[in-house]
Amino acid sequence: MPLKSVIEAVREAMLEEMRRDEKVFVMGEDVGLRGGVFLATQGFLEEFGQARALDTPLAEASIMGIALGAAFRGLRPIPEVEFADFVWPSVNQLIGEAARVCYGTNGALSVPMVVRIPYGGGIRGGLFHSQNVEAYFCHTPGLKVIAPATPYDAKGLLKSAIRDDNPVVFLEHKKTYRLVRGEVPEEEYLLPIGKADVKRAGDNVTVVSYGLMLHYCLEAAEVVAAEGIDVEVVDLRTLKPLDKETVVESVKKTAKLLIVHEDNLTGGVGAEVAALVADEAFEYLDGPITRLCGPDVPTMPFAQPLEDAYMPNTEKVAEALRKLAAY
Amino acid sequence: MPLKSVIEAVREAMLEEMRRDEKVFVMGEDVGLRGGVFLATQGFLEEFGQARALDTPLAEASIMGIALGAAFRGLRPIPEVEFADFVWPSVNQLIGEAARVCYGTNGALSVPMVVRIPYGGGIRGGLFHSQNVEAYFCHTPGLKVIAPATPYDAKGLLKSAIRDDNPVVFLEHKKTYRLVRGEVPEEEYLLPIGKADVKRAGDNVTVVSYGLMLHYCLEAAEVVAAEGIDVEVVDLRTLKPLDKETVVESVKKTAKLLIVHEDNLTGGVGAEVAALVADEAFEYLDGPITRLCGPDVPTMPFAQPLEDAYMPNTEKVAEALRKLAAY
Amino acid sequence: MTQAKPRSPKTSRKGKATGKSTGENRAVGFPEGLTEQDLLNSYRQMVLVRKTDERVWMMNRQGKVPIAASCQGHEAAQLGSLLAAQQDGDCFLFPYYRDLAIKMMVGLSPTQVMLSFMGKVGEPYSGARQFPLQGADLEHRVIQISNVVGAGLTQAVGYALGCRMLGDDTVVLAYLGDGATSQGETHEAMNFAGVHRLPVVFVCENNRYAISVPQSLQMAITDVASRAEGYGFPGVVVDGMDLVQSYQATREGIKHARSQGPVFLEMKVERLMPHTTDDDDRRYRGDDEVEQARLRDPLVTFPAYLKEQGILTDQEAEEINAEAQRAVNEATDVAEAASPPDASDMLSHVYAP
Amino acid sequence: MTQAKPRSPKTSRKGKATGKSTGENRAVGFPEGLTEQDLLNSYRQMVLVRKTDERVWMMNRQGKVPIAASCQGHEAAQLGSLLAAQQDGDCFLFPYYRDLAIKMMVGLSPTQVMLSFMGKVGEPYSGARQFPLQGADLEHRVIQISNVVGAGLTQAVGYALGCRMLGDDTVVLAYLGDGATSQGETHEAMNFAGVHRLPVVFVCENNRYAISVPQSLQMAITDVASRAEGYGFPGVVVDGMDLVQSYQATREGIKHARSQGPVFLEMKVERLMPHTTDDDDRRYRGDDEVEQARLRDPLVTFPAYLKEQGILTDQEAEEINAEAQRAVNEATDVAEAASPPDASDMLSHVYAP
Ligand SMILES: Cc1ncc(C[n+]2csc(CCOP(=O)(O)OP(=O)(O)O)c2C)c(N)n1
Ligand SMILES: Cc1ncc(C[n+]2csc(CCOP(=O)(O)OP(=O)(O)O)c2C)c(N)n1
Ligand SMILES: [Mg+2]
Ligand SMILES: [Mg+2]
Repeated sequence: MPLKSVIEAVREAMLEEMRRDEKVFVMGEDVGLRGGVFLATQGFLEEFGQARALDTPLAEASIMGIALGAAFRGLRPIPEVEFADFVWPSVNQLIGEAARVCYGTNGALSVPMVVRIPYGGGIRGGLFHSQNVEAYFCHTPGLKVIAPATPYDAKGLLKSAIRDDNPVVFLEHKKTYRLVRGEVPEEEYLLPIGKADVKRAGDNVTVVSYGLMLHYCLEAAEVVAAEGIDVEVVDLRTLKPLDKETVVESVKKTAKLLIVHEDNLTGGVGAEVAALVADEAFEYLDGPITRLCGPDVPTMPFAQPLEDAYMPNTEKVAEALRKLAAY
Repeated sequence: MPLKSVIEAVREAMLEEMRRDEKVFVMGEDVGLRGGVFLATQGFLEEFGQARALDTPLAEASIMGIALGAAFRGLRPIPEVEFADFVWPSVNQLIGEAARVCYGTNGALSVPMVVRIPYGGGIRGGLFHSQNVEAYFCHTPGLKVIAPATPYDAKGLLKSAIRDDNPVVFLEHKKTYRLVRGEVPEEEYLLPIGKADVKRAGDNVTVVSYGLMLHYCLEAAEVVAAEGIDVEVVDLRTLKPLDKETVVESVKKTAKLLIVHEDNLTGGVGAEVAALVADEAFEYLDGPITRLCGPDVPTMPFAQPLEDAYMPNTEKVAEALRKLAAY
Repeated sequence: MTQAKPRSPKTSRKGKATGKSTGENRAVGFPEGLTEQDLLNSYRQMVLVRKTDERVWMMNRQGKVPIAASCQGHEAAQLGSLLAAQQDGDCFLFPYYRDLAIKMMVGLSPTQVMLSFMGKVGEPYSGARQFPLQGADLEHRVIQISNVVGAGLTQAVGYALGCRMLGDDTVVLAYLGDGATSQGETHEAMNFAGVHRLPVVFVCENNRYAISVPQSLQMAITDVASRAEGYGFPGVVVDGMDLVQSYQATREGIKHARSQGPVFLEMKVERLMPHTTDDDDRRYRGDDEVEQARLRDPLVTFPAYLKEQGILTDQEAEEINAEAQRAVNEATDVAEAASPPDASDMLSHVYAP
Repeated sequence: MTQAKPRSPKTSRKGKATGKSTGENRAVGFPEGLTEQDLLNSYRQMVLVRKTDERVWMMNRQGKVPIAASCQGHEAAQLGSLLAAQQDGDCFLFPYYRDLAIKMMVGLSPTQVMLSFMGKVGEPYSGARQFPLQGADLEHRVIQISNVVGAGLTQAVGYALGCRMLGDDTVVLAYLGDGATSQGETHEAMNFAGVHRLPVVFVCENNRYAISVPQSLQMAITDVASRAEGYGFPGVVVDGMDLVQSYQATREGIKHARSQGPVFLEMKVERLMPHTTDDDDRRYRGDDEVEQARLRDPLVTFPAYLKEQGILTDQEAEEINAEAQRAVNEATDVAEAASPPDASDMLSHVYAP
């Protein structure tokens, strides 16, 4: 199988779906003439024309609202928010409107839309080019939220998201775009939304993560494996709906749970995972549910040492695993 | 002590602070001529003039951004969002900007602003006049979030919020406005932000709640008391920063925790409370951490039976308490 | 259409208040495409809407309808524009919460409307999950997802974009209030529509109030229609108290939209009632203001005009009234007897399958 | 000011491109309040800014500066408006991310600027938590909380409101790009400023691009200044490649703002570089376009004008260049040797005490 980067996988997924279904189109700032600031839509304007690779004015609320309206007419828009940090002007349409359309019309209308959002830090983006925004959308019934970590997952899940009839927030960690490469089959495949993936099986501790952090968890698992700690690494992949079963199954086996994410600790996705397990696997637990997350500061700062201090990394994860294993 | 309603307490708090400090002013839709759609600012225009009871255009983003800018000049604005459901256009300024000002200027600037937001359901408000929005703000470092349940707490906390130099989201449950009455001292008092309040002491089960639901929890505690279950009711009052100590102390005593809120279950404030306890009071727990919350549907629907089906109530709380006590 | 100059509407504020409609603003002879029958039918609709509106308000006072926004004073603008849209035959509508006349007259029965206000089974927009007549009535080509002011406008523009992509000939009519013009999203919707010359008619029902906030605190200009130029398309001021003028302007607007791109129609209207059943407008405006406005009530001036023109007799007017009253009574009885939705519905349709 | 008619700037796109500045747009004689010394000083600033801008770009290529947005081509507009603000003495500035010339020339040293781009201790805006020169420089009366496009405008308007409430005589200058005009918040900011006649000068640096998106896909009009009318205040088109014209327009704008309320200045400028160091503009515009634009580079035309006017000699120009080069070299050395902030800073200042 050929090795691809995450950004290549993302681009291919859209390309294939746009070729398959002419109702699919991309829209957003710089997606047309420039092919996207991360080149996710490179060549789309040439192949599909202006109408399906639509450069919009600089106005996120309208990007989302117009995508929504087009979806009402039966199209399948893929609006892009250039950076997660700029999603806020659009959330009246996304959280306020899109998420409630199906429920609020008693099922008469639905919103087949995928909102692509490059997010995350570790790239010297400072306070306004690094934000994690997943928790806000995970708290919003009516939305689905996907955050893949690998090219394989990114492609298979993005294709499924495009075919899904609900509004899907598709979060692409910017640092994984070119850094993470992996095998991607030539032949077409889809991956199910809502299914976590056990990326490494193990018996002693379960670590639950997603996105960039998943890779640090895998590395840390290898580090502590050498010390005799056998870690099971669960990649959530879909953050909403959460795959409760896979997480609970794993904890029933290992009895110990570490949750790792880059997003701020308080009220993050990890809180929900912890709450689920503290309810549904309570009797199996043999140690405190531990979270290793971004601290509660407004995103990672610009200067290198400050950014490094914010970010969880392999060593920090390994340390948390050791502590939990020793409990 | 005189009995007052929540809305009277809110109004009095602002009135006193505006008389005390001329930098304090209210702004928002209908706050001037009409005195607010809930009459929270009734008489303010007459007493303080248009400049300090400022009727704004219908544009929430600007309400928040203008408040922020005025705060930069040293004023202490109290912008009102007419209903929580309309906060979304403003969150670019609130979550994106205001919350990051102090951090992003290395402490050079701060934002002494209180955003008043009437929220919550049970008033036949349907999908767009009932929303709970607390979880979004609780996940935002740089903000403080307050959600009082009683007139006494509302007044004391609002006065403290107005004197606080940080952006505070002050959530007023609409159904409590006139329904909940309680004693409010004549003399001035302040209540500390960040301190939960044990509203009822008990030994068998801890229930953590806030806002309207707090009252249902207190009622349910009485119901099950008759059955021999002694419930401790913790009113969070401040949702961010969470008073971890009071919650953990209580659970260490009772060993059982029920969390009740009206907001959607997944990723709600209850998830964070559960996660904290599952980490920090793990060894004391003697039962699964249980959440009784709004289901994951987009807010309570309009028709009475649908709304009732959504809302947690005294009977549902009592049932959950019985189950947990019997564990 | 592009050459249409903004006309300042003659309102009773500006003219002298004689208490008598002179019909001086009205079209002389018959406007393009309109028959006597159309006008009579519009009058019939207007009466039915008014009776419904009044009944709903009354039922709110009885505790049977939780909330309602009255369209009293807006009927001529709404029904005039709807008439144009229906004659066109290929329009799609994005109304707002005050557009009872539109939502009803696209084809709902009085009973459906009453079921909606009371939140009963048979509610046509949302299965009674939402405020009355909010959600979607796809059968009649109407969408209004929410009552968040301004939120429907970018959606309307997106709908028009979708229609163009699929080769439809549809024109989208997007309704908003004067207060809604202040929202950032309104600006973004108009800008996008202008850049892509989309077939959208923006219909602004300017009643000079956003709840209590008067126009002078909402904008620094007299005619918000003048903003359209800044988006590269025409804006027109219309006397929205006049059904014929509202019809004509909308008809021209639809033609323009289809051939050249967006138009903005500013319909100057009067809000004869408080903002909603929850409001008390005596807090912020004098009784005399509303009394003055009532002189221009389309339910007064339109039948007077029809009678002047020899289209309507007193007796016909009586009959129309009685018929409407019967229909509303009947609808009320049926709706009162109907069941509310079953509690188990609460969990369904969060997601499409 | 109100009678100031929008002037269409003569750009080399429209005129014939002779490769030689004739100075035909320039003021004859001396504009109000300007001395030879002012102009010479502005030139000195312009050279220093350009050398800094070039150095920063180079250091990005060396991996020492993570990101930079160049102000090349915008210097005349920025320094002209700053000169007016400084002469007024009571202005407060809300610039945006492309306003290096403004942020530097309010009073920062080249070293402070270099420390900022490299994220070192001594960074003046945010203690190196943010992108370069982003946060607040209160000593010099400058705030720019973020680089979220349009987000500073309502804040600027709110600042002006606050000033009025406290009785200050301050005028606020709020800067934005052409792309920023599409944001809903920009509309809301302008509308509020208009309603309350606040002392705000909106300065739009229109370089006809928002990253890759050309003006024709951003708006359906030629001069975005024309939108100001819809908010009840004047809009003026200015040749932002001409420092003197930019100065004059801003000076008049400040006067108008203080006495009558907001003004919108549209400075037509050229973006001579890619959007940022991360961008590759060959993907969306031809080399010839930029080459043409370079003929109007203020670093070429301004000194030519000064020489024509007998204000600047070749030798002085040499000296100014050499002096700037020295300053930038020195600043670079100091900044490279400086320490980055300590990791423990990461947790501080989330909340005010
Ligand atoms: C975004 C938003 N903010 C506030 C409200 C509360 N609200 C409901 S209607 C209204 C006034 C709307 O005025 P206008 O647009 O002029 O329409 P009208 O009611 O006069 O027809 C307000 C402030 C809302 N529904 N949505
Ligand atoms: C709200 C928001 N959306 C998107 C971006 C990404 N972005 C940064 S600059 C820019 C273009 C801005 O263009 P313009 O306002 O014309 O200013 P210029 O860079 O041309 O000076 C974009 C899209 C952003 N910073 N903020
Ligand atoms: Mg109105
Ligand atoms: Mg630009």
